[in-house]
Amino acid sequence: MSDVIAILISASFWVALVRIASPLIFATLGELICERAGVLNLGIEGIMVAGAFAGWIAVYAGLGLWAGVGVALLTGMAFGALHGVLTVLFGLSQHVVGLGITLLATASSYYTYRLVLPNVSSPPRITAFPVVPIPILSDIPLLGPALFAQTPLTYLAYALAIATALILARSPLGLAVRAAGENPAAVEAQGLSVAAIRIGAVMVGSGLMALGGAFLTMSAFNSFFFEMVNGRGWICIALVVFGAWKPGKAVAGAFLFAGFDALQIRLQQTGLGTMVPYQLFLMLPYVLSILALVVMSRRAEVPAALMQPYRKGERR
Amino acid sequence: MEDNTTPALRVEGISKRFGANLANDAISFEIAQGEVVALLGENGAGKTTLMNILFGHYTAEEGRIEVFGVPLPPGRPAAALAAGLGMVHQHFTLADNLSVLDNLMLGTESLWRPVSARRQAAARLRKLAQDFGLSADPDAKVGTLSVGERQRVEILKALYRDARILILDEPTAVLTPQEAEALFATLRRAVALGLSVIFISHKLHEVMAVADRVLVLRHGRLVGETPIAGTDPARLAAMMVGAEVVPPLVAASTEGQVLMRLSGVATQGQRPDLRDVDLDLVAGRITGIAGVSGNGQAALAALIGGLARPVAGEVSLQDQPLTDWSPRAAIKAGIARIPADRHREGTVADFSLTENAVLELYRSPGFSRRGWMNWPAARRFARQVIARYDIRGPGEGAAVRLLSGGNMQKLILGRLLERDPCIILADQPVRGLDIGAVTFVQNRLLDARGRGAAVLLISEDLEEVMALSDVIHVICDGRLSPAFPRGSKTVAELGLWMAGQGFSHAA
Amino acid sequence: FGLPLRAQSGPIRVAGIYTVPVEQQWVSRIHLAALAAQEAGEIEYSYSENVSNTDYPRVMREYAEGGADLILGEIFGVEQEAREVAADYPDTAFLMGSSFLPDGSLGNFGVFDNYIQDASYLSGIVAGAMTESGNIGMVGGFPIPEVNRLMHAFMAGVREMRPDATFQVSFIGSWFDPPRAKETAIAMIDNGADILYAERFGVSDAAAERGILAIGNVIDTQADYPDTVVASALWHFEPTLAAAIEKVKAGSFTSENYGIYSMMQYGGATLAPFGSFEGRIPQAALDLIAEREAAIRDGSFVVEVNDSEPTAG
Amino acid sequence: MRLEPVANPGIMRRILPPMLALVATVLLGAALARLAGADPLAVFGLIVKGAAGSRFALLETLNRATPLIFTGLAVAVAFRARLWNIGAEAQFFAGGLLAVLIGLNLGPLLPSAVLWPAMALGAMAAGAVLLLGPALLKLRFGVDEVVTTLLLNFVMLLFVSMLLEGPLRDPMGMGWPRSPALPPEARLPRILPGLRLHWGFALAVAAAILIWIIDRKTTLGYEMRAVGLNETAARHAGMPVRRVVLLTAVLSGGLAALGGFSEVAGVRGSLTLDLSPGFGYTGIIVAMLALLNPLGVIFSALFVAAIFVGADSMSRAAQVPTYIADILLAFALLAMVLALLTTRYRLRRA
Ligand SMILES: Nc1ncnc2c1ncn2[C@@H]1O[C@H](COP(=O)(O)OP(=O)(O)OP(=O)(O)O)[C@@H](O)[C@H]1O
Ligand SMILES: Nc1ncnc2c1ncn2[C@@H]1O[C@H](COP(=O)(O)OP(=O)(O)OP(=O)(O)O)[C@@H](O)[C@H]1O
Ligand SMILES: [Mg+2]
Ligand SMILES: [Mg+2]
Repeated sequence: MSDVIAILISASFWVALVRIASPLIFATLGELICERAGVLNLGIEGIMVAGAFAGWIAVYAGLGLWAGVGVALLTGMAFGALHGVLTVLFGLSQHVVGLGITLLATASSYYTYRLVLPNVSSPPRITAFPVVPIPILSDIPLLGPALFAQTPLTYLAYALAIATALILARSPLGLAVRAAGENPAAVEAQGLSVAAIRIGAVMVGSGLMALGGAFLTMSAFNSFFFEMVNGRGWICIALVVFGAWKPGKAVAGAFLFAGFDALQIRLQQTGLGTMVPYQLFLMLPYVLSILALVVMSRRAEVPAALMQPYRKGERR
Repeated sequence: MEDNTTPALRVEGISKRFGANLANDAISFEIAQGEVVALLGENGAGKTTLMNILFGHYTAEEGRIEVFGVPLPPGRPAAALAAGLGMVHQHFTLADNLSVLDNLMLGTESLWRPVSARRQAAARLRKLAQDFGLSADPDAKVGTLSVGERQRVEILKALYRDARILILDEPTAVLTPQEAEALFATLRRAVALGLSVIFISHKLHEVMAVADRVLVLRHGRLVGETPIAGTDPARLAAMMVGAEVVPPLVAASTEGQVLMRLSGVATQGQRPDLRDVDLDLVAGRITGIAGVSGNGQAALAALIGGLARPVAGEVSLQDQPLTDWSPRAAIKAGIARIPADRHREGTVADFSLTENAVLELYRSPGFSRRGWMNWPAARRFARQVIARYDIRGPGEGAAVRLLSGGNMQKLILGRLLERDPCIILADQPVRGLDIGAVTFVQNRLLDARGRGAAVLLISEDLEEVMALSDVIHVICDGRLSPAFPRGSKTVAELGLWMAGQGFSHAA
Repeated sequence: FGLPLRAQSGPIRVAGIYTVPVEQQWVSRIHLAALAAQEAGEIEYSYSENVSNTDYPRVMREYAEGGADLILGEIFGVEQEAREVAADYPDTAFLMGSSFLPDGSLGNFGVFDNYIQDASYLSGIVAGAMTESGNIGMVGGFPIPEVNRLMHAFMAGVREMRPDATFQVSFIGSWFDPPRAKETAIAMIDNGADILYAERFGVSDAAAERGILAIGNVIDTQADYPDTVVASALWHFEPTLAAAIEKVKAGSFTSENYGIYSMMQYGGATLAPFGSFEGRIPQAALDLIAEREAAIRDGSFVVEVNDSEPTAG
Repeated sequence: MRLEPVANPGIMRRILPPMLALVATVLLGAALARLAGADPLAVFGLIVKGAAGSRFALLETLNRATPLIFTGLAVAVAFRARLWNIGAEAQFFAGGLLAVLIGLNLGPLLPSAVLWPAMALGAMAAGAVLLLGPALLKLRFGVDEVVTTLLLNFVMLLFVSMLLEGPLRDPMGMGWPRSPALPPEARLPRILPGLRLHWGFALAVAAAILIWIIDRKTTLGYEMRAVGLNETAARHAGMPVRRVVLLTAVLSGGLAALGGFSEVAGVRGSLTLDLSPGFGYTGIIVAMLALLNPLGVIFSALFVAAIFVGADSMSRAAQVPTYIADILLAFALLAMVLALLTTRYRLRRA
């Protein structure tokens, strides 16, 4: 127990927490936007891989870091467009299309990698985003360095989280997205195009997922490895539910999850860590997520039209 | 460019095909400004389809539409809204989890505005509410509203967008008479302000009350048109159906034993719950339950259908006290239901007619044995129901979602009557049905009574209850009035009971 | 007994089947050796990477059917099935990374493993000499024998210089999650480690970022981290491959354990040159390394092989 | 634009779109091969040859389809009842685990005729339990099963990993995280000696037929579909909704787990962490491709296996990076679901 407390009061734990949470925030927001519009995007895992690869290879090829971020965003949006056209316009199963896109995005990233770099023994490295402490704010004890001594992409994640929350709650666009996820017929009856809103949401959401991937190769690390996304996308799907489809809660969930992760990494070094199999630590975040779902499930409001295709002109 | 002689709406040669089904066949008509036109037709005649074309949900294969003299681009609800069309859909197009104001504002502002102007919108809503006598709490979630309140929100949606032509597709199907009356008052105000109204309803007395002119559709074609002055419900019914419609004739019947008895029953979980309810269901008798919707009808139906159990009091079936009570047990006991919501509770839309026909019967010996379905028997049964109940549709193998509401109701009726139930629970049995179908359903209920079944008729339509019932109870806030034999109370007297007067210890 | 494989001249056809991408440290040593042999005109080389163990036997068969003379790979997850395949293709030589010993009845099936614990031990001596806190962090993928034995040898080397050294050990449950490996390494640094054993990609990055030192494993990454990676225990697959090629060409490929070619005596393992750290390593350590290396080469010193999962302490 | 159902699709409409999907897949394969500097014209032949060009290739395709039939059935059964089971991967592992535990402990004691059923039933029980959890949480607390089943995949994998590095580790396995090998009597024999195809394939086909019969001919199948399509109506009609959902979970989890049993006892012979290269997830695709039809699952599993095996083999023959196989598989799947849609719908103005 004292081990846990010692970890919790160490500044480095909190810094790690925010660092681990950052890619999750991007991708969770992305998934949340898709689901609020009524589309479950199981392409998330693959789109993160594609974003991680595209951003990194662009920088490796000579573009600037921010241009690389742009490339990742566009790559994600392209896969989002494919997902949107298939699931929204044609109303195909969101499960199949999502998993298919995960496979497609992952495999085509790997394939391109191999074509571009046929004979390397370790992937080339780029100069990743450096840590840029924000003056004054980063001097706040404990939380300062954690929140404000990070790379610019983490700050971008904060900004996007706030923007997403505000747009969804306050703007006409956010209302349209929410309504598309609640009752597409209502959207159409008010003269808006359900297809345009849903496809747009899936594209933007997928773009954010790709940024989550790009964070891994351009901020958390500096090169691209196969399988480096390592299930983070699936976690984000759980985080959206955990956050009851609310951006604020979902981001809080990302921090919580990252907190468990940062904690378990450190617990492995403690007396507890030598007695308990390391797999139990790795399980911790997943099991706690399930428990959290049980505790809060009753209040969660699922978008009513989630996973329901809407085809214009079809009898309902 | 527009003056008072330009028709508000001109429809020319609209045709629409669904597969082989010609839903609209070269329909042409005009509507003047400030005019209320009623659109009549049997279930499946093509009324909703036509309105959906007007509003841009569907695109017609042929024909053109002009609004105030300006051609309306097809297939774009946004264009229809901009041209001044407002539509109250047959199935509400509201997002339950959003607030009233959100539903209203959706799509009314540029999507690229950073922040919605909610304050102005709320003010505008208040003003509209005043002008048209429609009150609505802007912050209430639509899902928490009653059906009548939702209806108001739908109308407010159209008015909020400055609709000049209001399309109302069966707005009263789910309203209580009081709510319907309030709606008509609103419509009159709207017309006084110069709006035109297209009004679809199967209730001919309503049509007589609000419309200036009537258009009649049959099998997708416009078959008649008449000013309201100089016509009457019987003539309208004949125009719709193409033949004289004879209202149900209530013959005398012989009553038998008490089949089900509720004494001092209370329930828990529904709102409002039943309180201290005494009720006898007697063989050969139609027992009517009159009352404003939301006064415990749902709890009563759930109790009798086996979905709820009494928490106090006693229920007995043929003098045997109830022990184990569930939908299964109710079905076994010979109770058959016409549920209030046929789409949600009565049928499985994606199942075939065959599969729906045996939905409640599949466990009975004829249709399955030791867990094995007897599909040939089920198919035979479905064909028999289709033939006997005149269910028009693509056949027993087709999905039920393709049926019109009336035909769906006939299927439900057929499947329950064919098993010769001893008790029939008919919850809003004619909701949304055309006059022909209404007569058909009511006649079948009377037949069942004649054969010795006990019928419990729950309806918000007082006229219907009074016409069919041998005894009437009024339900109010979960309590049941004493039984009033046929003819013993006037409409006005029952109305007082419905408002809560007369109950012994009123809360 | 060896099956009578046909002797042949000219380049032989070699196929590599790897369950991970060829960037993975371990596999990259095989892959690079094969590429070099191809460059030298000794073999014609093709390969499949990222082959799941479900598909592994099928791919083996495909290459065998396609006429490969020698098939290289790693069968840690499919020992039994791989042997069954080999039995079906007696004219093809199989040389597979395996923890098991060769099966005498399968004359065309040899095994190897990266027995580089000698070099790991020597790299441990360097680490023991360079650490100030005596606190050393080790980040591994999974606690498999190939990883465990090198960690133990490394720890033994460290203790030669610092008997009081403590070790932090973590397994991240993945071969490919550099961000996670890096995160774990950072946690160890925060916990007092001043030198890291970089079993996974990502660890050296943490060390570089925090300005501490790292010891490499299997591959030499000093060029990428000139101020970080002090020493590395290198694995060289070339001697193993050369022996196999020669035997295939001579028609004398037999069921034997090629693992020995990974040992220091055969040039299969070396301590990487100190490079940028030349001259910064204490003489005492250099002396001990020289002494022990000589002893290892002449067989008078044997580094203990311990395949059990290392624990912190 | 809108999609209008086609009442009676003609033979051309049924056959042409899937053919076009395949052609598009091959064209993409050719283009990608070209990018890698290989001969694009050879691609088609090489894929066909790799998937079905020899007895060996054909059997490998069947072999790879076997676990997919199980997981595909598991998903089809669950999805039919609108139980969104994304956890077939975990159930597959649970099945493999139980099969190995039973096979190892009872193997020396029992004859195969008793041992196999014991292993299969044990596996099914484990898979069932694993899905019963999420199903109960859904019924009791309304917890979204997409998420719980998804998360359980990770938990299960870590749990298996823990066992394989702990109590279940093979003492003869040189420390590798692998269970001891099953005794020979616990192994499913090959259908024909010398070939990799084992009786698990026959079991899979039998399971598909059985599920089809349950679905079409029994009251349970009827109830499962009714609950899936309209739970409220099913409840009103007196169907035991709770029991149906739980039975669906048992059936679905059991089927996925049976796949784990088949793979362990028929192919691998022991339990490892890499027992499945994502069979559980691919099962979802297989099931949807079959439009959730149990018999269709057999064919869609074969299709998925053939595309993968064929494209994978092509990548070697044409010297193209291996990853092309997954690209072509993913593309073929998306193209095929779209093609299947156009066999039933035509595009018209709204
Ligand atoms: N989207 C659609 N696809 C296929 N057929 C349709 C569609 N919409 C309506 N139909 C068919 O067109 C016909 C007309 O239906 P419509 O809904 O317009 O009838 P209605 O007159 O509104 O009936 P009701 O009084 O029951 O509301 C019916 O046969 C119906 O089944
Ligand atoms: N043996 C049977 N007898 C009668 N109806 C059946 C039988 N089996 C299935 N049905 C139902 O009858 C309809 C037509 O059956 P058909 O075999 O064409 O179904 P399908 O369209 O292939 O099924 P699905 O859409 O479930 O894959 C379907 O709604 C089916 O569920
Ligand atoms: Mg209608
Ligand atoms: Mg079908």
